[in-house]
Amino acid sequence: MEKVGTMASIVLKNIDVTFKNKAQTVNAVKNVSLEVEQGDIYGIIGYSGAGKSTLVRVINLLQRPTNGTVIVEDQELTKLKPQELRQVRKKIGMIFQHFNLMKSRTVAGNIAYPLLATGLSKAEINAKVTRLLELVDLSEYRDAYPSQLSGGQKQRVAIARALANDPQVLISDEATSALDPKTTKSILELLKKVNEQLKITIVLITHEMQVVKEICHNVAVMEQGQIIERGPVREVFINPKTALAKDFIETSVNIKKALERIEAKNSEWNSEKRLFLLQFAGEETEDGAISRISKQTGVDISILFADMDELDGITIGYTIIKVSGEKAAIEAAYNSFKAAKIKVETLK
Amino acid sequence: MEKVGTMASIVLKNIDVTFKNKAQTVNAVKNVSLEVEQGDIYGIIGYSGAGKSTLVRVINLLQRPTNGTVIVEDQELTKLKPQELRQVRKKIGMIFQHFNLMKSRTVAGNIAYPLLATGLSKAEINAKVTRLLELVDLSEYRDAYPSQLSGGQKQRVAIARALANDPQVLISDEATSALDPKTTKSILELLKKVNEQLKITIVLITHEMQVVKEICHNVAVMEQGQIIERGPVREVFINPKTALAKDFIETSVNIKKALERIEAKNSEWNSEKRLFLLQFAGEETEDGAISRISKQTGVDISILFADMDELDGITIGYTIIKVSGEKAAIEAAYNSFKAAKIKVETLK
Amino acid sequence: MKTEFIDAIYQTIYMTVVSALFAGILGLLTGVALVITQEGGLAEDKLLYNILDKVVNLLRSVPFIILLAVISPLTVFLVGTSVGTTAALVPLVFGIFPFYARQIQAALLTVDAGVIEAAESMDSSNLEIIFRVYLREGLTEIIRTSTITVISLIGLTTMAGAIGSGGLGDVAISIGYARYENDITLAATLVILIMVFVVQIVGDLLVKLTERG
Amino acid sequence: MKTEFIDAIYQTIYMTVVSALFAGILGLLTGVALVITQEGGLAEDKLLYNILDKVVNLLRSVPFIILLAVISPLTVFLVGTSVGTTAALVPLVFGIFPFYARQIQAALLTVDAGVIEAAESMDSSNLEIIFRVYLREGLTEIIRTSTITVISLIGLTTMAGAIGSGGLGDVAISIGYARYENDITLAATLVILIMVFVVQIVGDLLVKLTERG
Amino acid sequence: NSSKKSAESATITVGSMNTDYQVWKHIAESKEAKKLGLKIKVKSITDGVQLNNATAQGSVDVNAFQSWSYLETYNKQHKKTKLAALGTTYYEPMGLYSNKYKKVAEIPDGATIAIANNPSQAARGLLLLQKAGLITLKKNFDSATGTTSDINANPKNLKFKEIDDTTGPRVLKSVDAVIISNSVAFDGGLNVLKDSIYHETISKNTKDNINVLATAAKNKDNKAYQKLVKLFHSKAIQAYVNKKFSGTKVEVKKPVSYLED
Ligand SMILES: Nc1ncnc2c1ncn2[C@@H]1O[C@H](COP(=O)(O)OP(=O)(O)OP(=O)(O)O)[C@@H](O)[C@H]1O
Ligand SMILES: Nc1ncnc2c1ncn2[C@@H]1O[C@H](COP(=O)(O)OP(=O)(O)OP(=O)(O)O)[C@@H](O)[C@H]1O
Ligand SMILES: [Mg+2]
Ligand SMILES: [Mg+2]
Repeated sequence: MEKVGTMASIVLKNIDVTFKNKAQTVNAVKNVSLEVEQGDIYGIIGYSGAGKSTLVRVINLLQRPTNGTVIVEDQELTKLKPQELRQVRKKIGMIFQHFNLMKSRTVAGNIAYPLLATGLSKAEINAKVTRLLELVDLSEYRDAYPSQLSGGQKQRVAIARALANDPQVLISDEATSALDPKTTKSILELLKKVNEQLKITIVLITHEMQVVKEICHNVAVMEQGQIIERGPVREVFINPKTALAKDFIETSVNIKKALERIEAKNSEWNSEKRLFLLQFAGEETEDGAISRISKQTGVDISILFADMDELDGITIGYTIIKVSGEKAAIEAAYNSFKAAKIKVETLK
Repeated sequence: MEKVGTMASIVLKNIDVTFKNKAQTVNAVKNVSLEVEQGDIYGIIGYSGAGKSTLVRVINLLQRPTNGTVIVEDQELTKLKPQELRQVRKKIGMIFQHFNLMKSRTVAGNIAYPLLATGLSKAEINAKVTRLLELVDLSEYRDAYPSQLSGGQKQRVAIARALANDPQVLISDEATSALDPKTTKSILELLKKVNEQLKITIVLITHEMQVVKEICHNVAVMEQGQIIERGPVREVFINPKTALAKDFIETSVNIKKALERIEAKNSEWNSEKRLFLLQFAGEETEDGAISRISKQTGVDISILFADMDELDGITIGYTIIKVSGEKAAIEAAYNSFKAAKIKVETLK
Repeated sequence: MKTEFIDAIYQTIYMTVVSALFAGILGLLTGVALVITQEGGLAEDKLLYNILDKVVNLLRSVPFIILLAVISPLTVFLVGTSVGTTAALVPLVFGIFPFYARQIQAALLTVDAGVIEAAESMDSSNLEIIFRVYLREGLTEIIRTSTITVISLIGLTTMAGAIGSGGLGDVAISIGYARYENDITLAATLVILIMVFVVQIVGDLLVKLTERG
Repeated sequence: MKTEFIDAIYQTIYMTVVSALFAGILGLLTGVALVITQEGGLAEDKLLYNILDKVVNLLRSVPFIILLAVISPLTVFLVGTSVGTTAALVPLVFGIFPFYARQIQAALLTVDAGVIEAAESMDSSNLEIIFRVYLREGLTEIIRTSTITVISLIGLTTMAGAIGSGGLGDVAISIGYARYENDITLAATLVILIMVFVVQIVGDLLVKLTERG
Repeated sequence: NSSKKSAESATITVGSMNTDYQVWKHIAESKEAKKLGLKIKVKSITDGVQLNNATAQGSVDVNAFQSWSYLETYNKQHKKTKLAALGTTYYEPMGLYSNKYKKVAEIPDGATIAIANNPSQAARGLLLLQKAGLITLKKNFDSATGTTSDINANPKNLKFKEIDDTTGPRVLKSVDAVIISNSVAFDGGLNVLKDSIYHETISKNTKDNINVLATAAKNKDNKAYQKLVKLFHSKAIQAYVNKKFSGTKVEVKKPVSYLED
């Protein structure tokens, strides 16, 4: 057996998952290989039905793959005996898309569940549960039952439960999708914190690009059961290779929408009134390219749409600007943007 | 009985909802009054557990209020007999937070369900289901069962089902929260379309400000069972009155985060290097205020963060800029922004 | 002996099938009524619920042999005689349907409340909800439960020998058991066993066919 | 007569409680084993499942009166005699536990698969999942089902008179019914009815107490 | 050959149980029945109360299973729907059996004796025990409905266990002695004359235990039904009964009036 480098926390090799029904055969995951390094936060994005949930369920073997090898923390799960498998699973926390809370246990009882088998004393479990409840801001719901909770509250319980056992790997299947922005933010910060402080490896499915931007280091894009693109978040954002990744990024910043609107409103474009799409990806923005170029070339620049943010230390973003001035000045401005390493595209 | 104006599609008056348990009493909704006009798209936002789901469930009396009056399409539901209530419910479509699909029916069967009681022929039902399936992009899953669907696919089925009966009022409880951006977009467009073309009144719970911005005309902000702020989306966005609304907007555009980052990186601020927060709300942005003022006053402007978009016909947004130049020039720039009706705040 | 045995098989099948049919209808009706009239049910009705609940318990309290006697005027009224295979149908139905009603009640209570709610929001009438949601969504459970009930019913037919029902149970008891003809007991029990297995297998198969996760 | 009647009440309670206890344990074990060894279960085991499934069906196939006879060597071995109230316990346990096992099986199958999966992902051993998830999450259903079973068991005790079990059923049948003393039949049936109601009320109460939506 | 006759005489439904059912099954198919032009259908009904009810109500025409005393008990409780005896059939002695002891005298102090849980069998059993010298009964002991509470003296402190009388042979190993009626004992492979440690003899005292054919009171004079009595006592049938039951069913051919005094 090939020895796996110690850096990789999760290694999936040539994973296939096939669901067989009476009539139909669904290839939910097709020949996917994936390595997630220790301490990484790995995002998985893709449209609904792409196979994301199925893929991550393979990591702790909740879904046995039809084919392929699963190695977590240097142990080949697919070869372990049940007893051993449980030892490894202890290291993997999972937050389910549908919460999967136990309706017969209170919030505290649900969070305490994974601790029951650890040999901790009642008082210790209690203390830990109290801490976790504070963490997810549900202290006052300690004794409520799941049926009495709102959707977001349920999901927070699920998150606390997944963290209870101090996992080394945390798998999160759309853990924040039912949460309001504040809670989302606090949960993401929480995930970031456990990742940084405890070096927990996190695999995270999401459909919110904001989440990917905010906490992931690497990202994989899935389509029809396959990973069609992967890499550091910054690279994928700056230089998406597949149409799907582009689409995701574009929809996440709403450029298309803005474009349609702008085009609908401003109909007369000519050589002295142009529409540019600027794409920033680097230190250039800091230099105030727009104001500098406007001053240098004398053109007037209106910002019609802007979405700029920092990603992994580098500011990236899109801006749609209306540039008015003499034809030559506009051309000069175009070239100046280019020279400043800003991708510029003449839309009109 | 007080006669209700024909313009209001939904009128809730002094609604209270109290859940009584053995030990606890939860006031999930407290004295809420709400009017939603015919053809409106009304957003409801608020943190998890605020009472949003409970409130909208009152609209079709799935949740009988402890106190208060519910009037939908000019009929006081709280006074109707079951038979009459059903007639009104026919006009109200509902998309549930937890889908609530029937596991014993196929996708097509679930969507056809509300049509079974309408007297349509099999062929007509079939045709309608086919159209709805196309609408939510699930044609190939026609004969699948809910257990074979991914989370997002389930939600799309729920949406199609809610639309099947050509409702006059559509209630959507986080209908897009489990969806990827593309599907979210297409669903929102769909909602917008049915709203515009069929004049369907829509009440929509969401925690994504993006959704509110994109399709709502009015928005209500809930906290601890009460509506603490309400009004046209633009007004609430431009001029949030409550801390919660501000918080929502800020978290939605990520200013706080950007600020922290910027402050962490650029430490030396002085009279010749200032940090401004610009808040646009109006036609001003179109005039290219940044480039114009930069040219006029000679300052260099770097855009460190920008989030600008159109809302209900008016461009609004936040921009954080670094302004460098002579002290006087910076002061001039500050005043120019003010003169251009841009809210400007010196951060550093 | 051989034709008697074959007759007995036929009688057991006849009693099981016919009384299952009637008890099935009665039990379904009662079980559904219990679910929808209970507190928080679709058509909450304390009085009706209490009456049904008590009647079901009452019928379940009467020892079968006494039920046979108590019910015999009704049996005569319905089938014209108080003894024989057909006469056994009446006490069998009354002996098993209350049990089935409870089972149906338990089965329907497993249907997701959210789905019932969704149906309510889609302006379904109570009748529609019963047929299109409760009975359909609960189908797998109903089948499981019906399997248990039919097997119990087969057991019950073996006790109707007291009124001359005939059937395998009667053969096993009044010939095999009473005369110590172990072969006959064994043979009759075996045939009952086969019937039980067939019911179980068919039940399991239907469960598999209708189960949707 | 009065003390006999009180004895009979005591005997019925004794038979019901003791055999419920043993049948409860056996039935729970068997029901749980059926669920976890079935296809896709926690500890899938085709062979064991098939054996259990068949044994349960076998025991359910044997008419009770024959079970009384067939099992009597075991009864003698276990309690030293094949007649009397205590001797009735053995056939009662074997008469009811297979039924209870099926009920438990059905009850546990209503536990959400997602929750089982969550427990698996939290490194719970099968034993932990059985006790902390299946039996706990299924508790409400188990109680509902146990209520049905105990009531069936009370019914079954009325049939153990054949081996001198005593108890209310025996009084109702061998004194009230056979000697045409209708008052006694009525009184005995009434007491049985009260017992059934008590069981049902306690069951319903426990269901309410444990139900969590 | 007899088809012409059977057109006028309808089928007679005879309800019976245990060994009597076997006997009547045989009778129904016998040449003798055909000769008499009787078409008989035999039904096995294993519960005496039900069988009598069904007879009174008309679902069964004639029944053959009970003793005179059993019939009397029934009639006492059912004044409106009385049954009448058509005639006597046979007498079979009840016996006391034991696996452990060979003689009545051996039965020890505190022994457990199983008796039937139905009234006429129980009373009959107690009378047998009295006769065997094991107990004494109250003066006014009712030979049809007497119970253990009517025991006057029980010098050996015997304990009684009431069981379904058909389980008698099965509980032999569990108790010290069992009183078993003959048809049950016979089915269980026991010959009362040889295997019992004590048994009844025919006398005036036991005439209550003579078996009868019974029908609803209003059919008492039905000619066809009365033919059944004659049929039962025909030579061929008696030969069959004697052979089949090893002489344990002793023919009793008396008028009904013999029972009634
Ligand atoms: N148990 C199953 N049986 C059959 N098909 C299944 C099953 N589970 C999932 N699928 C199918 O596998 C595909 C992938 O499903 P999966 O749940 O992994 O999607 P996903 O990427 O998580 O989507 P979402 O974002 O909507 O949650 C889907 O087409 C789905 O229909
Ligand atoms: N059946 C119930 N019994 C008791 N309390 C309940 C019940 N349903 C809801 N609640 C409580 O009422 C409050 C409002 O719940 P609701 O579901 O309306 O919140 P929400 O605003 O929709 O939250 P989310 O965004 O998380 O879905 C919560 O505090 C919740 O705990
Ligand atoms: Mg998923
Ligand atoms: Mg909600």
